[in-house]
Amino acid sequence: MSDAAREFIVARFEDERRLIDAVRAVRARGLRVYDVYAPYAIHGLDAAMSLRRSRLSIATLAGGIAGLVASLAFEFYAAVIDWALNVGGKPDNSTLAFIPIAFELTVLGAGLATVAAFLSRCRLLPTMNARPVDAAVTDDAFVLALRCRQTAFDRSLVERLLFEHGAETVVSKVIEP
Amino acid sequence: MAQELTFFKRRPDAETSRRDFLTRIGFTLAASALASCSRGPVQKAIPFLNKPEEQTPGVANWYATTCAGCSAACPLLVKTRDGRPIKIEGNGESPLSGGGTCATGQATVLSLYDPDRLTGPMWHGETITWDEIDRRITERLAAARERGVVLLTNTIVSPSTTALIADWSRRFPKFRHVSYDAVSFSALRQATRECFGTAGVPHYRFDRATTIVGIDADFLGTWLAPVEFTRQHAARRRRALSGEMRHYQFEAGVSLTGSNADRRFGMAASDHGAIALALLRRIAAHAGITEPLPDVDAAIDEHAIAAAADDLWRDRGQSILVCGSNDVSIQVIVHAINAILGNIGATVDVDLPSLQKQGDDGAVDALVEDMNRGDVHVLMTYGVNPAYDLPAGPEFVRAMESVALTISFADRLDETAAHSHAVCPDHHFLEAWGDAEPVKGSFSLAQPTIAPLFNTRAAQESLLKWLGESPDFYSYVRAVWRRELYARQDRYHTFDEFWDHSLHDGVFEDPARGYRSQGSARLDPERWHAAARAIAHDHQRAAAARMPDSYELQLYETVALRDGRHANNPWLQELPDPVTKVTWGNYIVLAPSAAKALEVETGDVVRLAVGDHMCDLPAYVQPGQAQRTVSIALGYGRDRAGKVGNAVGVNAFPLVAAHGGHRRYVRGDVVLQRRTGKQLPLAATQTHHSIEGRPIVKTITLEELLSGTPEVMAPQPSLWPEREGGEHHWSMVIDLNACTGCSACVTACQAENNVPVVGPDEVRRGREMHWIRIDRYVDVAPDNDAALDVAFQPMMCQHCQDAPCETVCPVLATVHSSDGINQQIYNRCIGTRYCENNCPYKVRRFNWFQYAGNQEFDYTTTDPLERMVLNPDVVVRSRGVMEKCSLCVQRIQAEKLSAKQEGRRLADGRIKTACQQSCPANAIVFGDLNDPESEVARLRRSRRHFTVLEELGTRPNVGYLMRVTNGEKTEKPS
Amino acid sequence: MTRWKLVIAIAAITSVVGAGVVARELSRVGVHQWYSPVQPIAFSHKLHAGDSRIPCLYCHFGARTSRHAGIPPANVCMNCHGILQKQSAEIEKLKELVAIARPIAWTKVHNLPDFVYFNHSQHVIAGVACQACHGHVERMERIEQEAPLTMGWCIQCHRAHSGGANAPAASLDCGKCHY
Amino acid sequence: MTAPVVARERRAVDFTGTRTATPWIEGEPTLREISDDVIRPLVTRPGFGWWSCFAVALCALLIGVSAVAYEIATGIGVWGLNRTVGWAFDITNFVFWIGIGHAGTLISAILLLLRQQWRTAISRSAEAMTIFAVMCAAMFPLIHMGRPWLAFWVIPYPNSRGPLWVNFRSPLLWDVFAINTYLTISLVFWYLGMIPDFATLRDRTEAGIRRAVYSVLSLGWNGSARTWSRYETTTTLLAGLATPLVISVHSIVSMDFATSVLPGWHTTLFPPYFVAGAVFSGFGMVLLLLIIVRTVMHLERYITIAHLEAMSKIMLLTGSIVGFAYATEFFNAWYSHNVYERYTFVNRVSGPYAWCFWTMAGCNALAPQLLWMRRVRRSVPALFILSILVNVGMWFERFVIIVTSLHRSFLPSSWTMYRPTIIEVGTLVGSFGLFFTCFLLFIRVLPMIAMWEVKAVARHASGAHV
Repeated sequence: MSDAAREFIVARFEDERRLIDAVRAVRARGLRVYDVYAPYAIHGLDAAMSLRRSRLSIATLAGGIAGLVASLAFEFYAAVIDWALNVGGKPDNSTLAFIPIAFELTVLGAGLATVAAFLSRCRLLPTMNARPVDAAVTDDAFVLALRCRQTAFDRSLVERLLFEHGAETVVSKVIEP
Repeated sequence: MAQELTFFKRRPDAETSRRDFLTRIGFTLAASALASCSRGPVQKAIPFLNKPEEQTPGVANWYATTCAGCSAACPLLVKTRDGRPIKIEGNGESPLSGGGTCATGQATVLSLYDPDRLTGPMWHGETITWDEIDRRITERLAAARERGVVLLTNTIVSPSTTALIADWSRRFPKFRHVSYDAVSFSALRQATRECFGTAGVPHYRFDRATTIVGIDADFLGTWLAPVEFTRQHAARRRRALSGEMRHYQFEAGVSLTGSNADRRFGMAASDHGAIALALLRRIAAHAGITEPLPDVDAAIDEHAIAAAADDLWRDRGQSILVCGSNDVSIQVIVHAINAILGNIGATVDVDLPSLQKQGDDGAVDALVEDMNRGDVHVLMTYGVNPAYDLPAGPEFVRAMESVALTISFADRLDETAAHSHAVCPDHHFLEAWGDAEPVKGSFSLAQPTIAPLFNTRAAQESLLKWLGESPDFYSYVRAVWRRELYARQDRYHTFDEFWDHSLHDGVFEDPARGYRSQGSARLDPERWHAAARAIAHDHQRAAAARMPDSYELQLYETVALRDGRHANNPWLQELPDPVTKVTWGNYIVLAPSAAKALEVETGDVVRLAVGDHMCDLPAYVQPGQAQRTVSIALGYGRDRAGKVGNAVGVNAFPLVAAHGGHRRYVRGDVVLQRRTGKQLPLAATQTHHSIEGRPIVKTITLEELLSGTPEVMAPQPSLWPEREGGEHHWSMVIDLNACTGCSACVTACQAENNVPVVGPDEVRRGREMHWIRIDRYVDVAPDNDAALDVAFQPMMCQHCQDAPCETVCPVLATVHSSDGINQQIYNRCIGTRYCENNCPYKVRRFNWFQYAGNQEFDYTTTDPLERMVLNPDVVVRSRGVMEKCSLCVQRIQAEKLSAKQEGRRLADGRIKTACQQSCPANAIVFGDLNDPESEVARLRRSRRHFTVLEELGTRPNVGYLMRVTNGEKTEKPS
Repeated sequence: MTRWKLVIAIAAITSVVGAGVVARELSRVGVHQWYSPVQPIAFSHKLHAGDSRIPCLYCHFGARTSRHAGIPPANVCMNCHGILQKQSAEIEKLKELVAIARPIAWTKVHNLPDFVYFNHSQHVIAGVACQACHGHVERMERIEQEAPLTMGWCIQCHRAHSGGANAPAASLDCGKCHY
Repeated sequence: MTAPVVARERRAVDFTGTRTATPWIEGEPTLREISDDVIRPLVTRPGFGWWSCFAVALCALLIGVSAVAYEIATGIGVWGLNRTVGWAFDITNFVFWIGIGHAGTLISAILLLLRQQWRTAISRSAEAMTIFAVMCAAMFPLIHMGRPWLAFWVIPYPNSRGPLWVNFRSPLLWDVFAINTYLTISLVFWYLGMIPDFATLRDRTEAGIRRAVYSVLSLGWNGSARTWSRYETTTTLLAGLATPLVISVHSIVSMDFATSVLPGWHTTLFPPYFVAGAVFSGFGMVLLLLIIVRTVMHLERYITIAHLEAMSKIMLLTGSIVGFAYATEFFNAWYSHNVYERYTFVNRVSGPYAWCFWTMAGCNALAPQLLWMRRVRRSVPALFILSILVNVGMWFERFVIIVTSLHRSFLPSSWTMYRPTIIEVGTLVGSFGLFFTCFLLFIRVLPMIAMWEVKAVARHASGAHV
């Protein structure tokens, strides 16, 4: 990928309010926001960037069902099919007594599935060389990144636009994908 | 930053150290892996060189022999495995014991493996060879030929030994045989001789009595022949269910017999005579005898006396009066009453008397004088321990110094042997030949069940040897039997045939034996008038001598330790006393009122002073104990019994008094005083004795039973669908009306199932391991604290069909078998104790420590010798696992297998659990519910049947038959 | 990123495989299949039980009546070797030991833990062939433990014979072997 | 390779002027100040206060370690248990610690779902407390076994015994699964919450070992809005899972008793009653910890009186529920007309362990009623004492339930007394040692306040958010 392709306009804000304004303005200009970086989850930003609602809950459901079915099936197999022992005169298939464990494993499955899905979807993996667009975004900076190479992109116009909406600094930067 | 860098730089060794840390880890892992995979020690298997004919490894052999635990000499069957006796059972062939045993008898097998036994003869404390010691002794005997040679023994019930002693008196002109019993019956003996001219004490037949009156005679616990009497009593009770039978007990302390009486009355220990006289007066009146009787003023319950006397009279000829006093006059009165009632020959047999308790107290006192005078040159002590169990023990030891040669046959260096010149250790009875005639005309044989473990020799063989004859008691016994008994029977035509059968059966009944009734055995009124006057006189003297703040002391035997000769037996030391449930040691029993007066509670130390003799004992507060009487158990306080028995409790024999040449176990001149602040906590297995009004032990009155109420309980509905069972459905029923609480089953179970002994400290912590315990509930009438309602309930795993313990075990270590047994799998158990918590009956026992082979618990399984008693068919449990009654599953398996081997159907009654087999009252029945004809199925249908806590829906397979109370015992619990 | 994925993948695989191996090894702790120690006398079951067809129970008579099959006492050996002319170094060993009346200390091959009650006669009656547990003894020069003798191994046979209506049914109750 | 920056004169806009004071953070820290305050403990040397606490905790831990070592080497017999009382200190401590754990989950999960902003400052340490408490709790079922080295038998793994599985009907087995699930989910939740803070730490640390560690832990977090949005979904989902989980865990623990046959144990009231009690004791412990921490670590501006008051209100509620449960138990016993039930409760109030019962009733049911008074709710010393009382009381509650029910159950013949030995006391002390050692290390090496959450709250509250 050529440098041009990886070149971005990176605007830094001090305040989430201005950031959101900027996002709105930029998108109004028909420009695509590459990404926004912030020290915490900014409410209303999703709307401004019109991000789709996450589908992680599907993973949760799947994990839960898997845990439930697997545990119930195993308990039934062990206690009824494989070796039915007379325990306190109870019937081999004491389903009621099997429920607590099934429930716990349901929760376990759902929880782990959710987290696994989240990590993989966001490509969060142990890494030594994390390269945040700006070291301050995890502290107190709010950053908006625009890809330079896109239709209707005019550097000077964009810079002005950003400054108008309260950007502190606007730099052009190469971001490794 | 700099910090981080230096963190690396400054420690060049970091890497290396880390590396060899890793290597070490790796090594340990590898090592442990290797260790776990290696097959441990190689096991060797060493077969016989030449296999003995009768012995197959792993198959049990049974031998009939005779118990030497006490003078009752019960016939036994001994189970040996691979040549080792491991279990003792009663011999069902016996007309006396009927297959029952007592706790003592059950425990004798452990004494065989007692590591404190002497391993060979000793001379002045040095080990020596038999030849050498024989040489020295024969020399000295020859020297003493014309002088006094004395053999001091306890009662000899063996005809052969008696014959041998006769040989001695023929050989040595001045030979004397003196016998005494640690707990003496000499007064009863003398009274019997005076009244009926019989030598011996009467042979009582409680099974023929409709009214039984006991005065301080604990005939179900320790008096004379408890096993036989328990059998009789239970048999009579069983018959009585369809009729009238009543047992009155007058007693000072609370005894096992009193606890089982229909009506129990308290009395001062000194009132034996007064009560006997009062009974006589009323019965004489009934009988129309007019001569006036002297009066004694004693605070006795006239109504009780009247009731008892009237019942005795109503059932004359089938009633019985026994008294535990060792006072001739009182026993004469008792005989007189029985004679007037025409019980002599019916329930009291004086023609074929009991040959137990032939001891003569006067003779011993005389002997001590002779010894001091120097008239005794050789003294042999056999089966007695005078230094310990004579009241004048120290005097006796001093007297021994003036005897040229003292020989002891003791099996250990006991109190007497320690002061003897020569000790010629006797065999344990399981190693020796012998015979017995406890009751005239009923004989039994004793045969060795194992080759002598040590370099010991039967006392009889020593005696033979010193007579210059061949030391072969086997042939001697044979000879005696050929001479005495072979002629009396005509069943077998050769002696060998006769001998083999007798040896096989273990018992021989003289066919000529049989009760020649002499119902009209009247005795001369003048005799009992004299006795009455004597009693009145004594009573006045005693009353005059009594100090205001003094108490009466009553000395008694405990079911476990009896006269103390078995003090080194850990099974007996840890056997809870049936009445107090206390183990490991004796104590002073106080009435609640006395305790209040002394401001003591159970466990506080009380100092007891008799003249200048003092001893400190923990108090035990006992409802039902007579107000002014305190009781102390004999048989404790040994100091040369061995590692287990030494210094347990206090020796009470020095407190025994003497009167008219007879020992007296009651005295009135005792002063008590509280030792402030001192405590000796008792090791009791049960500390709460009230049943709290809970329907646990169910009781039904005879009226209710006969009138057909209550109806049979409908079985509780179960939440769960019934699981289909297997081929059998094992079940047990225990008859609470027959059970006397004698605790033989407890020891039997301990022997059968390798139950560990844990010692006093653990018992104090509530950690005894017995699989079967006997719960004892006592409730006291509000008005009269002598009228106890005592209930015994053997309690072991109830083997519930719907067992709460099984559901909660996380690892399936306790599950239900197809044939109804609640199984405990030790090797699967991880020890969460959840089952124990969830068991409503609290019958599960946890191995809090590693008991087997642990020096901390040096009782039964530490010494390799002791381990020989272990039952190889039952695993020895390790630390951290739960255990409990298995219904003797090993016996069930064995019987099922032998039935299979012999291709026959498993008959009902073939399987006997250890507790069931030992029970002298036959209170326990085990069997298969799938067989509707089986005894247990029949009892389960009985109107008296109930299961404990059935409202919980645990559906126990162990059931109980209700107690039947008889007589106006309205003051019932709840 | 990809490098990390690789690392993680490898880590995951190795841990799974490692766990499997460890579990497998641990499950064999105390299992001594194929144990075949050298015996004081090189007794050949192949020769006796195989070639000369001596029935197992002739020497191991205990199995008929006792929980222990038992190793035959020397006099049983001598029943034949007292008469037979055939000599060998091993037979010499036997005869010497008998001469000096010293029993032979064989090394036990088939060992069960103490907490298991096993009864030979029970299985002999039920008609279980000796080979079912001891393997093809008649082909072994030196005796060898062919079966794992684990509980699972016992159970699979008991399961197979538990339903028997006419044949003696093998019990699956824990208390059948553990008490 | 940054392109030449086009510098422009910065617009003079004053954000700070618009801030308004919030109840949940005192003073008006900027985002950077928040980071500084939270990170300070991680980079500065610990003070005397911390060291002394740590020393004490470590000693306690050592006592516990030696007590447990001795017990495992010798046998459970070194405890005071007997044939009738099979559980006492061990399971009391187990239930006690599990209960403590619950407040953490409640704060981090349930209050999250309820959008309670005040939780942000305390959630991190509350979750840490949960994890350490569950660790302490999990220790007791292990060491209370007669043969702990075989504990792995409770896991249904394929084995050479048939295979022989486990008894899924046993509440003890339910515990195994409940506790492990609870521990796992709590750990995951905890770690997930720390990822953004690890990123912050990473970006504030120069290259080096620390930075390496932080960047590995932060999983390359770059604060992207997309990640943030999914992140919020995930935490919400996990919170949704943790809420029923936390309730199930203590319900299952209560079933150890409720499913038994013992009078005093066998009651359907237990699950809700235990959950309420758990939350109650948990908040007691959080309060205790935070009162200590905020003073020792100088975090008063983040952990404010308002926080303490909010928690004390929850204590008041749950404490009253617990008190009501006690009353209900007695009513049932009386109403059941069952001789065994009735005796058990009479024995509780008047038997040999009556003093334990009254301690429990006083600390749990009566003492919290003081919290009706605002003055008490806002007075740190009062809350400090109350939180200690609550923990004592809740420990005794479990002791009373377990021991008084066991020592006098159905058959009077087996009634006994239980007396703890020094070893058992040592083990209890040790569990506290373990807990506080872990917690003290935690506040030194990990950000004990969720920076990103506090920042969000700070900004939202500042009205900067439209």
